[in-house]
Amino acid sequence: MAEIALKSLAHSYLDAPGSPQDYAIREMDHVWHQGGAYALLGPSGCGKSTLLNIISGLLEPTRGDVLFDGERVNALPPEARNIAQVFQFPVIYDTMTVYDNLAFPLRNVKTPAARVHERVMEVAEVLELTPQLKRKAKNLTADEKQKVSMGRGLVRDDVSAILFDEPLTVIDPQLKWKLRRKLKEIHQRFEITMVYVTHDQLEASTFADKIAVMYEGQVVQFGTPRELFETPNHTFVGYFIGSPGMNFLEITLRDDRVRVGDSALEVEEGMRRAIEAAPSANVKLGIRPEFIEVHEAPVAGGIEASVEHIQDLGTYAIVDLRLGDTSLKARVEEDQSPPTGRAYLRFPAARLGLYVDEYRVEIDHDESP
Amino acid sequence: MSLILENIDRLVGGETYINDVSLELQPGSFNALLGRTLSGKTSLMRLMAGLDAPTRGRVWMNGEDVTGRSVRKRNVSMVYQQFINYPNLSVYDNIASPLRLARVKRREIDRRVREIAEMLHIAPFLDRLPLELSGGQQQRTAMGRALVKDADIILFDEPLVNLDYKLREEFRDELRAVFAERNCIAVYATTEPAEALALGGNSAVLHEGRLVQYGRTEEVYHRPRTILSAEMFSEPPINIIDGCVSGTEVTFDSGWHFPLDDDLRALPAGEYRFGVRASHISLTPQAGDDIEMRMSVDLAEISGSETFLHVHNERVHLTVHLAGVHEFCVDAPVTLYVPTHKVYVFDREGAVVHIPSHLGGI
Amino acid sequence: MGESEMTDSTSNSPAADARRRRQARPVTRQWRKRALMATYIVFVLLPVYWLLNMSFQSNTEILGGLTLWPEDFTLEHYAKIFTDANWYMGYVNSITYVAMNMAISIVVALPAAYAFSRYQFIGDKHLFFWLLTNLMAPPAVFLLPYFQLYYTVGLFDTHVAVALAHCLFNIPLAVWILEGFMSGVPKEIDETAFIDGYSFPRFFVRIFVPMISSGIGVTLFFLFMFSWVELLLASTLTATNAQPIASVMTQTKGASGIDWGTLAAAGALTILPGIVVVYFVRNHIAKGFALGRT
Amino acid sequence: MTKVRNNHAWWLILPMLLLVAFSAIIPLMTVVNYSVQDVFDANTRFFTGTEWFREMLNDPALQAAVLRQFAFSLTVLAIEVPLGIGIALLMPKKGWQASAVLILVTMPLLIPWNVVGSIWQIFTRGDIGLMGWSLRELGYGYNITASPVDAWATIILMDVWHWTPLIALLCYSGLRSIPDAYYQAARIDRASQWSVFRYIQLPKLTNVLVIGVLLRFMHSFMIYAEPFVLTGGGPGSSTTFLSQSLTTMAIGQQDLGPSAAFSLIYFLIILLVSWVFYTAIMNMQKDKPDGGV
Repeated sequence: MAEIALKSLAHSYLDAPGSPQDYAIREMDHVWHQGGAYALLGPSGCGKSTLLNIISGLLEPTRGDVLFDGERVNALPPEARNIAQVFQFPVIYDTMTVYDNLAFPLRNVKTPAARVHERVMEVAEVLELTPQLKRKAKNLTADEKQKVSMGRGLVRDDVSAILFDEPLTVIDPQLKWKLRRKLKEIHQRFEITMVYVTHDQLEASTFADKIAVMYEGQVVQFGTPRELFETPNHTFVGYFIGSPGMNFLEITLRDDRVRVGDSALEVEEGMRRAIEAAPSANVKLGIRPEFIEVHEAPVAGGIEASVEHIQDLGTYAIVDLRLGDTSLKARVEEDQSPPTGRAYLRFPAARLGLYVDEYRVEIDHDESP
Repeated sequence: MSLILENIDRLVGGETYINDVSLELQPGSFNALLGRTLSGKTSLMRLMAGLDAPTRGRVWMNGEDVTGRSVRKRNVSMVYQQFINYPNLSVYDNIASPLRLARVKRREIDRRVREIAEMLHIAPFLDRLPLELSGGQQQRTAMGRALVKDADIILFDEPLVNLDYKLREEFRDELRAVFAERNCIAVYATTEPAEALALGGNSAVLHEGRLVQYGRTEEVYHRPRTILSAEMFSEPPINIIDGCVSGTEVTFDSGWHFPLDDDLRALPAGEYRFGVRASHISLTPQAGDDIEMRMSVDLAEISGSETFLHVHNERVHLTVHLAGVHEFCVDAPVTLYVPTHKVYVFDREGAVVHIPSHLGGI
Repeated sequence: MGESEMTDSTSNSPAADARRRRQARPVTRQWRKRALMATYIVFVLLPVYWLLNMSFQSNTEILGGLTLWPEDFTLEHYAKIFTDANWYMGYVNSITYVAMNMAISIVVALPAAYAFSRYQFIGDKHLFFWLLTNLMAPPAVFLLPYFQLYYTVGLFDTHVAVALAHCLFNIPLAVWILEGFMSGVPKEIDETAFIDGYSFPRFFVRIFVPMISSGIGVTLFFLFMFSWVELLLASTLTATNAQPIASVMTQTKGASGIDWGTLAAAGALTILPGIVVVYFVRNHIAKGFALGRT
Repeated sequence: MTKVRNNHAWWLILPMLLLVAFSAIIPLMTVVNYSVQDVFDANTRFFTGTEWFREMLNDPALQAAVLRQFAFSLTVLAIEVPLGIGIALLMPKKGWQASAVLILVTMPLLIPWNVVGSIWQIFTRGDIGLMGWSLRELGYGYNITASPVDAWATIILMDVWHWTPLIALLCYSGLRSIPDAYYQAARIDRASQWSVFRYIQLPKLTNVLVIGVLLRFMHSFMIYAEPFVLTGGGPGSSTTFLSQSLTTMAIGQQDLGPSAAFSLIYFLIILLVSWVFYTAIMNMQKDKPDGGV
C-alpha cells in the first residue's frame, strides 16, 4: 500500500536533451494517493507509457524523483518496488495451470503452501476463476487470461499499486463492460492504488475516480470525469473529452464588444473584463455541443448561424453550424426538431469557458447577463 | 451504376456464410452494412467485389450478369480494416498505382493523385513510405488509392476499427463529405450503429448471414421490423422486457402490473416483448405515464460526455443511456422512469406490432 | 544531491539491503554471461586460428615443431593457390555451381511457396510433406543413380549437374522457408493489388517479391550454406572440368606426404565466402533461423 | 489465414515439381529397381525379389554400423541441444557485439564439410596439431588412429563444434520473438532466473527445438565427409557410419543390388525416426483433456 509521488519529474530518451521538445515527459509534479482509482489518459505519443514505465521501474527518469510513501525509489528495479502490472496483451505462463499462475508470485518468495492456497482461492473466487483453476492457462479466452494476469498482482498482499496498460485492448466488445465492473469491484474490495493507462475516454472515465489527462509530455488536467467534461482546464482536454469535443470560438474585442468574426456576442460583465485583461491575443471561448441552445427563430441574446448539416443519431442529432469562419457542433435532443437553413444560438453563461493561451481562466459570474 | 444481389448463398466447407440475401443498391447511394462480428458483412462485401463467387444466386451490375467475373475485370475498390498499402511504394505511388495500371496519362495521374491527397490531408507525405506514417495516415493512403480511380463500387470493411475515437469522429465527417459529391455505390461495413447513423444513407442489417432489414438508415433505426433489427441497430442494445397483456393492463413476469398506455390499448391480449431504448429511460419523470422502476447500479460507464448505466433488479437487467457525466457507485440504488409512449412492442416471434406514435406508428 | 541522503535514510532497513542485493546481482550475472560466451567463442575460434596459423607457415616450420604463431610468416601457400589454375579453378567451379543452384532454387521455389501459402488445392498437404522428406534423403543414397543419370544425359562433370543435384534438398528447403515468410504477408495485399488491376505476374514481381525481400535474403543464405558445404554429390558428379575446391583439397597428398600449408591455406579460403554471406544477412538471420515461423 | 481453394495453383507448383522429380523421383526409381535385381552387366540381370533386403538386414557389419550410427546421433543430440540452448541464452541481444557474435557463431556452419574434417585433422594431430600436441604434453597418450575412444571423442567434439551453432541460432531466433512484456511481468512477479527460463523461455523454444532436433538428427544420420577426412572410419571400423559404409559398397565395390537395398533401408530408418519423433512431439503439445473443461 503506498502513495506514489512524482517530484519535478522529467524524462528524455535522448542523451543530451536540450529544448522541451526533446522530453517525452516535461517537468511535472504529481501525487497518486493510497487506495485511489486513477486513469492516465492521452493520445498515442503523449508520454503516458513512459510515465507508466517510470512508475513501475522499467525506466529510470532523467530528472526528478519517484517517491513511494516518501521513499525515493528512482533506481529500484520493478521487483523491488512491489508493483504489479497488467499489460496490453495478456501475459500468462502458458505451460502452467491457472492455479500455478496465480500461485507463482507467492511461491517465488517462498510463501508457505497453506498461505498460497488460501490467497489463490480467495483471489480466484473474486475473479470468478475458480472453475478454471485446473486448466492450462494457454487454453483460456482473452478475458480470462487478462483476469489471470490481474490475479497475479492481487494475490500478493505486499503490492503497493497495480498498473494497467490498456488492459482491455484484446477483449471482446461485449465482454468489456463486465470486466470493467470487475475492476471496480476489485478496487473497492482490495483498496489498492490502481493506475489505468489508456487512450480511450470511456475506459478512463468508467474506471477512474480521477483522471490525469496527458498531452505533449505533461499532465494538463487532473480531475474527476465530471470536471473534465464540465470545466476542462485546457483546450486539449475540451477537444479530447466528449464526442464530439468542445467547440472553441476565437474571439476579439472590438468597440468594447466581444466578437466572433463579425458577429457580436453578448457575454457577462465578468467575462468581458477577463477578456479585456487577457495578456495574450490567443483568446478563445469554449462551449460543449451539449450546452449550446439552438433555436429555430430569433431569440433575445441569440447569435445567428447557418446550418451546414444535420446528423441524425437516432435519439439526438448533431447539428453542424457555421458562425463566420468558425465551425460549431451542437447537440439537439430528439424531442426538439432540428433547425434548417439558419439557427439562433445562445451560450449559457455558466457553461461558457474562457481560454487564454489554451488554458482556462476562471471568471467571476455576475447575477445574470 | 446499380448493383443487384439476387438470392445469394455462400457456403464454405459446409458452413453457411451468406444465406439467401437479395439486395438492390442504387447508383450514388451510401450503404452501411451493420452487424456483429461474423454476421456475414465481410463475406457479402467480398461477393460484391468479386473476390469470392456465390455458391448460388446472381450478381448484376448495371443490368449485366457479373456473377462469375473476376475482380480484375470489375471496376471496384476496397478499404480494409487493417491498413493495407504496398509497403515498398511511396504514398504517391500507392495512390497512383490503379491509374497507372489503367494507363491514364501521366499528367492526369499527377493531377488526380495530388487532388486526392489534398482532400485526405496527406499531401505533405506523398514521398514517404506508408510504414513511416501514423495509423490514421496509413488508412488515408489506402482510402486515397480506393478513391482515386472512379470505381463503380467502393467497399469499406470496418475501416475505422483500428483508429482511436477522435480520429474516427474526424474520418466520419470527412467521408460523408467525400461521398456527397460522388456517383458511385459506397458500401460501408460496421459493427457500430452510431457509425451507420452518423454516415447517413441506407442501412442493411445482417445477422448470421441473413439480411434482416434494409432501408433508409433513420427508417431502419426508428421503425425496426423485427426485434433482431432493433437489437442490432442500437448501441447500447434496446432493453427487452417480456410481458403479458390482458385487458387494460400489462403484467411483467410475476405480479408486476402497469396500466396500458392509450396507444397500446388496441393490443389483443397475449404475450409480448416490450422494447425500450436505453436513451429513453431517464432519471427524472418526463411525462405522467412514466413507469417508475427502482433498480440497483451494476456499473456506470462514462464516455466523456455520455453515461451508460447498467442496472438491475430481481427481474431484469437494463441499460440506460444518459447525456452528460453522471457518477454512480457500484450497487447504489437508483430510480428510473420509463416512458410508456416510447415503447416498442414485438410479438413472441419477434415481429414488430407497435411503434411509438411519435414515430408514426406501425 | 538526494543520493547521499537516500543512502543514509535507507541503509539501516533490511528491506533496503535486500533491494540493493537485487540490484547488484544483475551486474555479476552480466560478467558471468560474458565470460561463458567468451569461452565458447574461443572454442569456436581455436581450430580456425590453428588453420590460419598453419596457412602462414612454411612447410618446414610446420613439420619442424609446434609454433603457436607463424614465426616464419609466408604467403607462399596462398600464392600457390592463386597462381595454380588447378587450385583457383576449384573455387571458380564451386562458386559457379553454388550460384547456379541458388538461382534455380529461388526461381522455382518462389511461385511454389506462394501457392502453398495462399491456396488450397488437391494434394497440397501430401505434396508439401513429400517435399520435406527430400530434405531427409541422405546424399549417399542418391550417389550411384545420380552418377548414372547425369552420365546418361551427358551432364557429367558440368556445373549444371551439381547445381541440379543440390536441388534435391535446396528446393524443398527454399519452399519451406519462403512459405513461412509469405504466410506473414496479409492476403489482403494480394487482393488489393488485383482490385487495383495488377496482373498476377506483375503483382508478384513488383509488389510481392520486394515485400518479402528479407525472407528471400535469408533463403539465399541457407541455399548458399547447404550447397557450399556439400561435398559427396559435388565430387562424385565431377571429374576435372567442374571439380569443386573441396575435392581439389583431397589431392594435396603429394609424393612428399601431405602439403599441410597449402591445405590449410585452401581451407582458410573456403571459410571466407561464408563470412561474407553472413555479414550481408546478419540483421535478418535471427528471424531467418526461425524460418519465419515463430 | 483462410486459404482460397484454387486448383490452378498447380501451375505455380509445376516448375518446382519437375525439377525435384528429376532430382528425386527418377534416381529413387533407379534405386528401387536395383534393389530387386542382380545386375551383372548392362544386359544381364535377374529379378531377386527381397533377397538383397534380407541379406542386408542380416549383415552383422551393417547392423553394427546402424547401432554405431544411433549411438553417435543420440550422443551429439544430447550434447548439442542443451549446449545450444545455453549459448543462445548467452548471446548478446543488441549492439555491434550481437552482430559480431552472430557472425562468429554462424561461421562453422558455412565451412565445407570436408574442410571441417581437415581443420580438425590439423588441430588434433599429435605432431602439428595444437590440441593433439597439448594433450600429449599433458601426459595423455592421445592417438586417434589407434584408440577408438580417442577417435570417437574427437569426432563428437568436432560435431559439437560444427553443429551446435545451428541449435544456438534456432534458439536465439526463438528467444528474440518473446515480447519484452513477458520478462517485465516475470520481474514484477519476482521470478528467479531459473523460473524465467523454465516458464517463459523454454516453452517458447519448443517450436524451434522441434525443427532443430529434427534437422540435427537427419544430418548426423547422414554424416560422411567429416569423419571420412578425420579418421577414415577407423581405427578398424569404429567410426564408420552408415553413409560411409554405403559409399564404399556402392562406389568402391560396385555392389549395386545390395547397396540399393541398403539405401532404401537407410532412407526408411530416417523417415521413420523423424516421423515418430515429430508425432510424439505434436501429441505432447496437444492439450490433454483436463478436469476443468
